[in-house]
Amino acid sequence: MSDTGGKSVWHNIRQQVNPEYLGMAGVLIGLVVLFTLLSDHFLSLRTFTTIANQVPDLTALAVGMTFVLMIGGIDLSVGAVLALSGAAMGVVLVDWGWPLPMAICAAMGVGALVGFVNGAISSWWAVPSFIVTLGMMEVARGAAYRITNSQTKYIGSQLDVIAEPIRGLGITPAFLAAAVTVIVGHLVLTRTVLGRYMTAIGTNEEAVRLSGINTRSIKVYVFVIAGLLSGLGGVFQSARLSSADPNAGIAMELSAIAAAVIGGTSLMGGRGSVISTFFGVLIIALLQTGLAQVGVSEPSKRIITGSVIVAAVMADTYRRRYAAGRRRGRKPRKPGEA
Amino acid sequence: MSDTGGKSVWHNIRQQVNPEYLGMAGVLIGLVVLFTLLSDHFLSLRTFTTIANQVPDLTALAVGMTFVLMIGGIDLSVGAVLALSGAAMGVVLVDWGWPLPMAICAAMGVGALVGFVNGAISSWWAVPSFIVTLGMMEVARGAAYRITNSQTKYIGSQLDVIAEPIRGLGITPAFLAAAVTVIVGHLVLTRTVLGRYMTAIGTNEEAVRLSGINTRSIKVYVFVIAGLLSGLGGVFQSARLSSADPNAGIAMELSAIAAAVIGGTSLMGGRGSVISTFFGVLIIALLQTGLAQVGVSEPSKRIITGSVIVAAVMADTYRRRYAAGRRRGRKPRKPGEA
Amino acid sequence: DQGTTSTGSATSKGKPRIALIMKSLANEFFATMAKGAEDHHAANAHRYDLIVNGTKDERDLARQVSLIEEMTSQGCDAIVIAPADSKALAPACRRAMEAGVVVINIDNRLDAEVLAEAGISIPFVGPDNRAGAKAVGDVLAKQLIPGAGARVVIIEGVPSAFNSQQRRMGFEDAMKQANIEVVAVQSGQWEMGPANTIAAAMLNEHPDIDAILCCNDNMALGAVAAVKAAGGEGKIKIVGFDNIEAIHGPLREGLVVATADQHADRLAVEGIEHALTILETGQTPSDRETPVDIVTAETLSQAQ
Amino acid sequence: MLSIRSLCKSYAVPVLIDVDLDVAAGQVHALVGANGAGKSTLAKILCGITPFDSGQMTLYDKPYRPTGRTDALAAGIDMVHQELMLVDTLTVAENIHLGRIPNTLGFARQHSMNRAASQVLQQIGIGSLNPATLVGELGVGKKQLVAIAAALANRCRVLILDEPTAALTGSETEILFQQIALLKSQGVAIIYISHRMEEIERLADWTTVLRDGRVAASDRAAALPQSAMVAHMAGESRRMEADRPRQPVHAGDALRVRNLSAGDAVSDASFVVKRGEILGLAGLVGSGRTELLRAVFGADRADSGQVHLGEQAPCRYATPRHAVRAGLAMIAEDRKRDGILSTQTVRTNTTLACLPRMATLRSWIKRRSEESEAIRFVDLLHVRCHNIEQPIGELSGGNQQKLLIGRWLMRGAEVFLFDEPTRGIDVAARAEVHRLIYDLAAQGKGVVVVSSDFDELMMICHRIAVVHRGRIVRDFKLDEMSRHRLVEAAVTGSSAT
Ligand SMILES: Nc1ncnc2c1ncn2[C@@H]1O[C@H](COP(=O)(O)OP(=O)(O)OP(=O)(O)O)[C@@H](O)[C@H]1O
Ligand SMILES: Nc1ncnc2c1ncn2[C@@H]1O[C@H](COP(=O)(O)OP(=O)(O)OP(=O)(O)O)[C@@H](O)[C@H]1O
Ligand SMILES: [Mg+2]
Ligand SMILES: [Mg+2]
Repeated sequence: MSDTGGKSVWHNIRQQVNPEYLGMAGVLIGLVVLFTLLSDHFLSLRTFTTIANQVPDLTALAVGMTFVLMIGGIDLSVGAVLALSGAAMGVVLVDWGWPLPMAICAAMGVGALVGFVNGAISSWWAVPSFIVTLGMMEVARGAAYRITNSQTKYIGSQLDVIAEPIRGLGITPAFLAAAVTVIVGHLVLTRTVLGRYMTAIGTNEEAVRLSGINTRSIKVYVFVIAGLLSGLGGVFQSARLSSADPNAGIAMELSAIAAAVIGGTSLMGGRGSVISTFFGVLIIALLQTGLAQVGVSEPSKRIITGSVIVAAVMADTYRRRYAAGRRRGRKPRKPGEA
Repeated sequence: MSDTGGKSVWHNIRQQVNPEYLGMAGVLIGLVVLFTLLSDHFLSLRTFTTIANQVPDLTALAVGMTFVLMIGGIDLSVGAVLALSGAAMGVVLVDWGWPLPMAICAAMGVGALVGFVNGAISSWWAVPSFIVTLGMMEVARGAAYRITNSQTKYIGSQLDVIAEPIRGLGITPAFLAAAVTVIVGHLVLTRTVLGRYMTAIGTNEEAVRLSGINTRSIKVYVFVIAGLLSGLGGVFQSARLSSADPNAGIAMELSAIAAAVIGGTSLMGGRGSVISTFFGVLIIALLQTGLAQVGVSEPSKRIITGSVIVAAVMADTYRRRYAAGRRRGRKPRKPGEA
Repeated sequence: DQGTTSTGSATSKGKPRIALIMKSLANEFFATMAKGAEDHHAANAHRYDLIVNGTKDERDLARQVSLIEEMTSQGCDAIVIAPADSKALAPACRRAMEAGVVVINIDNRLDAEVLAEAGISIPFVGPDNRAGAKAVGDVLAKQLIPGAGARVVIIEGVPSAFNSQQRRMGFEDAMKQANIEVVAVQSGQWEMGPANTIAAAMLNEHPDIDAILCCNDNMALGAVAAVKAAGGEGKIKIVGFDNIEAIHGPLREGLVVATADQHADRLAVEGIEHALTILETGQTPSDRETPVDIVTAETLSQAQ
Repeated sequence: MLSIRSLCKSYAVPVLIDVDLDVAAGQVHALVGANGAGKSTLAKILCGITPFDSGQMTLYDKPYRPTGRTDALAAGIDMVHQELMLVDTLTVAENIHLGRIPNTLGFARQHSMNRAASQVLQQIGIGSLNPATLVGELGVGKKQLVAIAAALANRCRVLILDEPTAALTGSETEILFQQIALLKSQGVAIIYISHRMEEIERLADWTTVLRDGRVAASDRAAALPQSAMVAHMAGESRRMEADRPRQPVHAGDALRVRNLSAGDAVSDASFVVKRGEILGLAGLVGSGRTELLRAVFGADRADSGQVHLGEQAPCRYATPRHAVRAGLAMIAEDRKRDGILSTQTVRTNTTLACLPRMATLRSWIKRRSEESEAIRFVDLLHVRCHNIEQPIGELSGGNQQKLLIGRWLMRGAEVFLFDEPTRGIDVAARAEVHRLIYDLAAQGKGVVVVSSDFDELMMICHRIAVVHRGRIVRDFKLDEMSRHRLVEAAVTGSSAT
């Protein structure tokens, strides 16, 4: 297997480090260089810990979204569910005086429940998940307003254990938890039977069903997981802001989808990676922070963000096609997604 | 063919009137009855003309969306393009002093241009249209802010020819134009070769390509048409507001998608009807107006709207499955949408 | 024409119907406003009927126009509106007035020029956002060492929103007067999360700033979290606007210096009373400016 | 008229190497070869679908180098694809005219299109099919006929038929052959690809055998008898057809199906399979064989009737999962739609049905044991692939089919339902599939085989039941079987002999 020691080590690294990650890391480094040139204060440890502490909520949502996209579904309700579960946590903490761990469970429980409804309707009734979760987005948002009376709830320092940077480290427990979520998500997707079934369902659901696998309940699980993670996102966000805001997470589903797709997850299902999604999250967060730090005007921010997202996906498509071409001497046969 | 005169007439009507429309009309009538019971002031001609005059912009967007969905794509930028083209119209009318017809052309031209970019990137670069148009949504919105300096441009009475109700009729020229759009859209989809190819591309692009058709340019056309119609939507909305608002149409893409899907258009492509989409638009508008007239609280509005959208699609799924079951004794083998 | 007949039929039943049209009820300010109106209605149920509506989104002009049309078409006698835009709503208001509906403008003043162009005048009841923001800015300025090169940043709302522009200008007025430099202005979209991201980035870019001025309290809460995360508690002062419930905690904790109370609940009530006066007496009372009160930790403890 | 010189094409490995081929007008040129020999690739290159690496092609003495499908169509080259390339949501007529729908100012001329379509359908013997039917409502066999009709409707100079009869039964095949004869007489050149040697012997004027991308033999058909073709195809590693195992005599019933009805495709069907018995289901296209198997397996809902598996209580399986749990396995007819996960690896595809068995706590996949199992089956079934990490979509159809059988062998079951298990499979692989079926029978499993090839059924089955309009009309024992009787029962549905 090994010709010379050196070659084999190099080969090993190339084998271990997915070339996909290298591409994404390249984009990240490119952005860092760009912003360093544009702003004197960008390149500092502070900036990176700031970014790290901003991402836990989006990370949780994006991991859940990756799962849902894997099975060929979509979940537009994640942002609203984040708000709803954050609101639920605010209410049980502040108004009912529950202890923190139970409040966290409540938040995640609410998320899981909503996810279950999404999954049940979309898989048992065979209603496209796009539309089920679009409706759920409205319902969850309405419920969030209702339980908070449309008021932001200030929670205060109770949540600091989650969102206060760890001394000497600069990053928060929330970030560590998000990182663990990413790793667990990655292992679930690549190493477990559930993950395999998810990939298979996203590729050809009928074939999986005819292999004697209960595809419907797997789809329900996946939506429940996405809901749970949205709940977790709600916890992270409420902790970061010390408040529960029923308006939280508006349009965040789009960022989560963008993160997953930038990371190479297919919207048609069957292809995706949680680690790559995390890179996508970092790219989006870096862009947001960098542009704010440079002080770009609002219109330009929008134009730049939009263009970078498309450019990143275009680059990824190109890389993929090129890689496929090198491996097989031609472009892949799979018909393109419209 | 006819046993008795009566039976044959009935049979003819059943043949002519698509059962799909009957279902949707049923939902509409149900909503009218409901709101009539809930509000003394609902059932009046005024209410219906009011609703009719509100829908042109959403109708234009939803027709374009139906086209895009037919080919298995999606266009998330329609709301932002509506704002951008409205803004463009405002600028050329107010600042540059162009005459109205030219301003309308400018608005639609801007829409078509954006649509072209969407189509070109998504079909020639094979980037999923979801992500291209997501990026474009940001870019177009940013551009709308930029050209208006983030301020609403008051246009004034110049646009009244479009949005002022016609005397004695109560409905506006804009509504008539929207109705014409629906009819033309329906004919294009069902009667023309382009429409047939759109359906085919949404079902099995590979097969269409193999029969020697340039599927890519058809896809580009479709996005251009959607852009054009978004531009038209921008004209309608600006006319109704007598102003160009760079914040117009936020989240309107979701309403347009919801309208199309309520109308039975498949998100996977290959199945859809412009007329049904128009029914979807009416259902959404009726719901909005009815809830406002009843004076339902804002959170409840959200919850009800979300639930009704999902319920409508569930009912449609059920109807479709039942119809298929009766006709062929079993559900179609095609794998369900996730 | 049709409009007057339907209005006629409504009034013939006795009680006038008043529609309150606001911006987003998702915003606590308007939720409070709605509650004030509903409480007032509960106490005066014999005098009028009330329909409260808002839009889904702060910025949704089209929906507000639709609401005016819908309320007109269902024969309301008066519309009390907090317009989402100072110009674009004028033609719709004119159409409503032509249909015989009494229109009262609250909260955010419709543009005088456009009203003149439309040939109408609409009574206004509401606060002066700019003056209120200036007052808040003045409180802050007193706490910063004057003249010693103090530097501040502003987080504005949605840049196209009239309120946001007024408040930003009020803040800028105050800072200019106190000779304090505004080093950056960015938009937090009225929301907590985005404001938090923006504030964190601004703290990185301008580590030496002394204060953050936010155009609403939600964004102030986002800024508070950013300051905490950056370890700048006590060093960096924050002000907000609106006096929502949630800001009281940080105010008491000294994390926020001041906010402004526009008395949303009273605003709606004043507007409704205005409308009732016109409907009952036929006389148009003059415009009324409602007060803006400054809320600080002291005023809170006094209130208790 | 069409000549090809030293054509080369490679993907990761060379697929076509120095291929020379000459096709004359009015001639049927048969192209044979094992699965993965490169037949379809060659056909696709001729049609401008796949680009080639090097070589020359001339058409009527003019250089021919198609850059796309349109070039080929303009040059008069059309093709019936191996995989069905039809649009389910369009009508039969629209599919037949796809790419050249008659129109006035962009508006389709529905009536003239339907009329023209009717004519072509008549030609290939399905004149009863309404051209306004949606193609999605047809079964595979009918779809295949529609695809052929589409090619016939397009007047061309070279027609490539890539395994057109794989889903057809005897009578439809006859009609197709008549059409081919007609085209020949009109001077059309036909390239005919098939794994059915009898067809080649009947039709071909000239035969070319491909082996591993090279031309192994090319000669007048008369000079290449069946045995010679097979020898050239398989090279040295030729595997012979095994002998069918003995029919079990006293074995118990493995599967009893009683009065099963499902929709209008299956009505009141009953049959029994003994342990160790191979039961064939014969019938015409659209007779409901597929539907019957699907209803037994729970893939479609059965409305009434009972399924008895071994000693288990009679029931109707609500989902395939229930059926699989009970001990049924089904190898579906439409490989692409119901079988493979085309973008996933050979490994994933093979282990799909019994993954929990290779996982710690039924959830954490033991990568090693998964790999070794996959490799074991790839070797066992002689699957040709680079390695087990290759996407299955890149394999030839025959190899895909073997892996799908492997999926169920790995899982194990008491009764195996095979729906067209040898469709599109080369002679050698067919023999292997037969051997696999025999092995199952020898182990005492019940086996049901649906095939459109009556000769194949007569060769491998112990008993053949004939399906007509969703009903089992006759049962032929080993000694009663004859092609003539089978066809008669399938066509007329009469239960008399
Ligand atoms: N898109 C592709 N990518 C990589 N390899 C391919 C691709 N298409 C075909 N191949 C390989 O090329 C070889 C020839 O395939 P081809 O489909 O031409 O075989 P065939 O002779 O038609 O076989 P069959 O009888 O099974 O249809 C096979 O080894 C196959 O794996
Ligand atoms: N997807 C489908 N939707 C509706 N009807 C179908 C579908 N597939 C098959 N049918 C109908 O069911 C009947 C039985 O088809 P089935 O596929 O079982 O036949 P078969 O005997 O297996 O023949 P073949 O597979 O060769 O077409 C036919 O009349 C066919 O038209
Ligand atoms: Mg082939
Ligand atoms: Mg079949």
